[in-house]
Amino acid sequence: MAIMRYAEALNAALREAMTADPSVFLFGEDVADYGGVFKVSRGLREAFGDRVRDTPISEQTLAAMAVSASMTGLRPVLEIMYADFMPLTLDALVNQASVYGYVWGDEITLPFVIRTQGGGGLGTGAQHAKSLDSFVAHIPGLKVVAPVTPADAKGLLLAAIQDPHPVIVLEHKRLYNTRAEVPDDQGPVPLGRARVARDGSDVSLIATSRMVVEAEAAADRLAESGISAEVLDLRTLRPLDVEAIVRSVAKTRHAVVINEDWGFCGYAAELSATIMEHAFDDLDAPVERVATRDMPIPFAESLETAVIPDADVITAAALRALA
Amino acid sequence: MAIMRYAEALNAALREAMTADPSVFLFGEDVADYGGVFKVSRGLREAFGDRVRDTPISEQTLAAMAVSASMTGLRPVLEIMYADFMPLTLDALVNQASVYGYVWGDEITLPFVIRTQGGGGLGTGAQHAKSLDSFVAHIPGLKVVAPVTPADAKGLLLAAIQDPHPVIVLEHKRLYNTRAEVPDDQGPVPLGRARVARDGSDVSLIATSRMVVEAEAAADRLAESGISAEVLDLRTLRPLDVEAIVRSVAKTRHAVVINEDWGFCGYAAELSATIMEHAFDDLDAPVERVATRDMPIPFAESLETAVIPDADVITAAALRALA
Amino acid sequence: MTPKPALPHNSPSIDEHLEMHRRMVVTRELERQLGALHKAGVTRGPIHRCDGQEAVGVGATGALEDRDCVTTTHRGHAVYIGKGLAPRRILAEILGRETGYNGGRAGHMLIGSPVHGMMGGNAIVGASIPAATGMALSAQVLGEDRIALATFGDGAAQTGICHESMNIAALWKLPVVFLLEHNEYGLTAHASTQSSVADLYIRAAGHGMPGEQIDGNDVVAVFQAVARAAARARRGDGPSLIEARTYRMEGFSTSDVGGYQSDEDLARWRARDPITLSRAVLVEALGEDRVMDVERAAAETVAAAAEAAQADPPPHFVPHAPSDPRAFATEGR
Amino acid sequence: MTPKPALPHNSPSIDEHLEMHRRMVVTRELERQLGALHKAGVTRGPIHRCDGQEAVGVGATGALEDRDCVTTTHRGHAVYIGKGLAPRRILAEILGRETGYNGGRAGHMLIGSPVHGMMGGNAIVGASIPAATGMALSAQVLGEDRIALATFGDGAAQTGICHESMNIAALWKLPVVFLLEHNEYGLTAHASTQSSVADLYIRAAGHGMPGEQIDGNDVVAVFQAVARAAARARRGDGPSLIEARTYRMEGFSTSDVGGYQSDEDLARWRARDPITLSRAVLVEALGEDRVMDVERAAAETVAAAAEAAQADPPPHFVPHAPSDPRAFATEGR
Ligand SMILES: Cc1ncc(C[n+]2csc(CCOP(=O)(O)OP(=O)(O)O)c2C)c(N)n1
Ligand SMILES: Cc1ncc(C[n+]2csc(CCOP(=O)(O)OP(=O)(O)O)c2C)c(N)n1
Ligand SMILES: [Mg+2]
Ligand SMILES: [Mg+2]
Repeated sequence: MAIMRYAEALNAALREAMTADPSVFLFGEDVADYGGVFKVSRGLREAFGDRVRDTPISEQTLAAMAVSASMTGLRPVLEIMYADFMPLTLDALVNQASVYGYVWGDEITLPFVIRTQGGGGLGTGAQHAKSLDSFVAHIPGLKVVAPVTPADAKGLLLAAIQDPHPVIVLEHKRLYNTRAEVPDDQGPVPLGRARVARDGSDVSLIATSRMVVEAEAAADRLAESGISAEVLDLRTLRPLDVEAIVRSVAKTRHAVVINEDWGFCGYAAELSATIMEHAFDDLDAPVERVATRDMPIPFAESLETAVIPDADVITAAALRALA
Repeated sequence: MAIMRYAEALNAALREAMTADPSVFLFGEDVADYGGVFKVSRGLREAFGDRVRDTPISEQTLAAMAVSASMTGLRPVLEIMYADFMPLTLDALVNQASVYGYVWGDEITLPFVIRTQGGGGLGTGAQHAKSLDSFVAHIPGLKVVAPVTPADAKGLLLAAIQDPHPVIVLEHKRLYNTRAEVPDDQGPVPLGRARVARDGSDVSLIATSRMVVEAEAAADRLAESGISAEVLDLRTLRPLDVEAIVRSVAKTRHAVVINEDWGFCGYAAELSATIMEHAFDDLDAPVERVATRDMPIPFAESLETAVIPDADVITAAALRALA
Repeated sequence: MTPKPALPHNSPSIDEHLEMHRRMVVTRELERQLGALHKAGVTRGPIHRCDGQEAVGVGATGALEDRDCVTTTHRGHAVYIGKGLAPRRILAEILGRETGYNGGRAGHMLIGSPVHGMMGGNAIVGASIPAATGMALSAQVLGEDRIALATFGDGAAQTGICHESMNIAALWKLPVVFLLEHNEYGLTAHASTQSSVADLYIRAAGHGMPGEQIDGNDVVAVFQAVARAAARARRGDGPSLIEARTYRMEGFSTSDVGGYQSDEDLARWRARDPITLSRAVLVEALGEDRVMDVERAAAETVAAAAEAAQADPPPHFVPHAPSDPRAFATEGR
Repeated sequence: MTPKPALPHNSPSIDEHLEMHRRMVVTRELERQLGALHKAGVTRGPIHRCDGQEAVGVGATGALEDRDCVTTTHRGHAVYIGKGLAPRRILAEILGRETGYNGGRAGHMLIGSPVHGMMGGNAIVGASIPAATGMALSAQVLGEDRIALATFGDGAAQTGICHESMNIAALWKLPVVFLLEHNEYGLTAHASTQSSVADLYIRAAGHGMPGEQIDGNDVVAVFQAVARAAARARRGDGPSLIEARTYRMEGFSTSDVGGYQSDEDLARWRARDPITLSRAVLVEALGEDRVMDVERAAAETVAAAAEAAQADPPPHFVPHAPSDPRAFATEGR
């Protein structure tokens, strides 16, 4: 058992996957010689040579190439530097990968991975701080994961690379330097299974990505008021572990859903609708939705903190749900 | 009062707007000499010359140009031939229009319109039949409308062109040839106001775009079983007329939300979440969500009809809600 | 097609030419059948014909190996036939039958048959270009001796992904051939309203790759140019751009009401019909009977295929498990 | 800047040169202040310096009229200063203060001041290119006598939108100037790993527009080239591509750990520092005292601006009404 940074755990997954399977290929802007702007691919160019490549700034084409290369034997892992640039990949995802995975479904597989990172809080401005989760979670045929712990970062990325279908890995810029234990033999974490980050009985805080960290902080605060909050880390955004959600809500009868993308038509809306459909009778109060304010993310700290949700906002939502 | 086709009503709006305001500029693929593949811009090249232009196939740049031209005095109306190509415009919308509308908000306006059309049912295949409503409805600073009647087609497009903010107009390929009365003096229809397409008291069928037509057919069927269904045509997807929804649900206590985009993380999810938040106590049963099956749209008729919702599916959902 | 000699050859043998001729006729007949079926109201959705352009798709695929991958556009019939797909299953797919190459899921514009290296028609203009580029990347990284060929139109040449793909392919010396099928129109708009330059092959220089313009109505010329470019790609010397000049004789699609193509242009190009040009050479070499027999057999094959395909059953709907957004339904516990 | 003579002039007067020199010094000083503030831990997010590249943004904007629109990148300080923005309000924006050009909403990469025709930094690589193209379209359609200029990097030149924009601009003869600031790097990757060709101006030929390569460290050369291209655009003759060769002396941004730029390259380019080059010419013409006075005053202005900006208050949060997705909240009844 080693203590690892989240970025190191991702690096370990890439290294293991590339060692085990010569068809795994890594590409993206600055991923090779520099090792990635978040250092996730550090050392891989040295270890795997031309299987790790720096690319021109051509996200649209790179994504389309990942799709087609994956249909012809390669297992491409493409890094899109910021989730804000994911719109440039959407044609490749919604009009290519999704479509071919269905129309030729039995004759091909599409084992490619796109890794990207989103999230605000570091003053990177409106074009480098978004979490555009719902754009990808909306697309048939894709899987979408968002690891929070270093162990899951390693395990979900390993599983993503092994999966025969496209997987989008949503990392978070504020998690790369977090540290925690990663079992030495950490293998793939099954896609589609949520993780109970904390047991509780009064309210379910159902969260994704770094919002799990904020939800845990909120649970601490709620505990001070004698409220027992369960924190569910969804880990996989698509396919969604509906059972885990229903199990938790059936127990607590109150839910707060939390996602760092915008709320309107966002991933948090899906969570609320899912609970509506699968656990309506279990609810004692309407589900509270917590998300980034529906507006661009401002630069200045005093503005950005007012826009991106945190433990305070989650705590308040939980108290409303329980009121 | 004249009977007009939906496409003619749109044409009338464009003609009026271009006559009234010399800064209105129309561009897109095949919109000029040919008058648009759906004939919406027929005759406008002849009437307005170089203010109507055919373009190269460069959706990404055209959308970005619409954004920036609108900040410097033009009122561009861009036609994107199929909603399936809207992913190519998303960088311009989510990273440009949305952002500049906020960071420079007081110093500029962004009076551009993107018209596109979505929807299935005509055997156009997986890359030409989607309704990617949620991609645009998710973006702060945009407005999104989806007219169903010819009168609203004219009125909403007029309002869209006059609006100082970006407006996305979602038309439907199966509506262009529908006919109905359009008042001679049909002016702009205010954005953000739903329309009660049919009064009812037992269940609210809350729908968008051509799904309103299917909902009305479902209401007919339900009426045969003595069930009074209210049909709400949202008309504007963003900003959403929450009041109209709440008013209807408070009356009927049962709701079906219907949208032709995919369900998961789609616009219908937002509607369900909105009802959760604003009318939970009014509900006697969980909101039923009706949407296109979460999979690519197949070509063959026997497959496509199994994927896109119709009056049967809506009727069944209403009966489930009332069960 | 007869097996290729071990060394790349740059001109088709006379047998190869005859086979390409047959494929052009099959394509033409297949589209005639589709035209008639459309008129009879038994097709669904738009259909894009390549009448008058058959030499491009057929000549190009004729110069490839079976294992090579090809991507094409919404107007891909010649490429489907050139890659060896069966008319019966193409027609069945276009008619939405269970027996179609993709069980009626794909329809006219998305036909793919990975076993044939036919990696898809594509109804997103330009998308065939990065698609082939990615397939070339996979061949390069995996060290496999296969190349990829993208066919795309003069309209598609204006898309950003065309430029991005060429840059990446040239930078990495990917084994890909860019075959630009210039038929003077993108939908109903003439190339002069879409492209800032009349000759598109010159853009190759901006990516440091060879570019040439050829007669796209001469199936042998197309074969030769693609064979050269393919050999270059196979040698590891990287991509090439070939601009094949041709002309679209039919409207854009079955939905096109036409009227914007000049009679003079149509007459001029009709005189240069690729099948007529090819026939003249073959008749000279092999005699009229041999050529006519091949043409007749081709037409009969297609007519039979059309009849059979129409009798085929429509597909039954099956949900697509990998698209299911909810885990419990797809994965179980 | 002194008002321009009625006819476009292709060389700066000595006063104009001195003013451009001053602006280069202001830019350099502003970035030195930012560097120091970053070290002191009082900045937020990444900051991209244009040390050694000041001549490009300053020379280009020097050749424009006030009403002309300019778009730039994440590395736009020279352009902000060149377009006449005040250092105090630039610094305040970068420090996230209420008094910044955009009230702290924009930050370092998105500063815009429409009244100055400064239509934004842009942190999406390549986005400045269609942005300027669209502004040129609006000038053309509205019949307004203004042009637009896009500055963008060698990395941005590889994006599809660069190609699409050039095609459209050339096709429609839009009044736009494409100024490619080639500093040899895109982030940490050398141009040779990103571009299939070493000289990017040659791509202009693929769009039938003039392209030229110039010394981007010579502020007068930049002024002259942009003045020519601007005059052409204003005449209605369409766009031009100018590739200004320069070199990035600092790392990619404040987050860059460096180490990939060679000492020889750095030394070679340091010897060609644009301020040093410009100073030599001016000292020759105007005498050392005059030039030094201007430089000293520039440094003092910036130092005072930095101090003032730091004392400015942070902004108060106000929700953005037009973004509200719910009608009743924004529109009322
Ligand atoms: C991205 C995209 N934009 C627009 C269209 C609509 N469209 C279909 S074909 C076509 C013209 C294509 O022209 P070209 O590439 O020359 O091919 P051709 O039809 O001449 O074979 C257009 C605009 C599309 N399918 N995809
Ligand atoms: C679409 C997009 N992709 C990637 C990035 C990340 N990124 C920021 S700057 C940069 C390099 C840009 O290089 P260049 O255009 O040469 O500009 P320079 O930094 O040299 O001024 C990259 C890749 C981005 N901001 N936008
Ligand atoms: Mg064409
Ligand atoms: Mg650069």
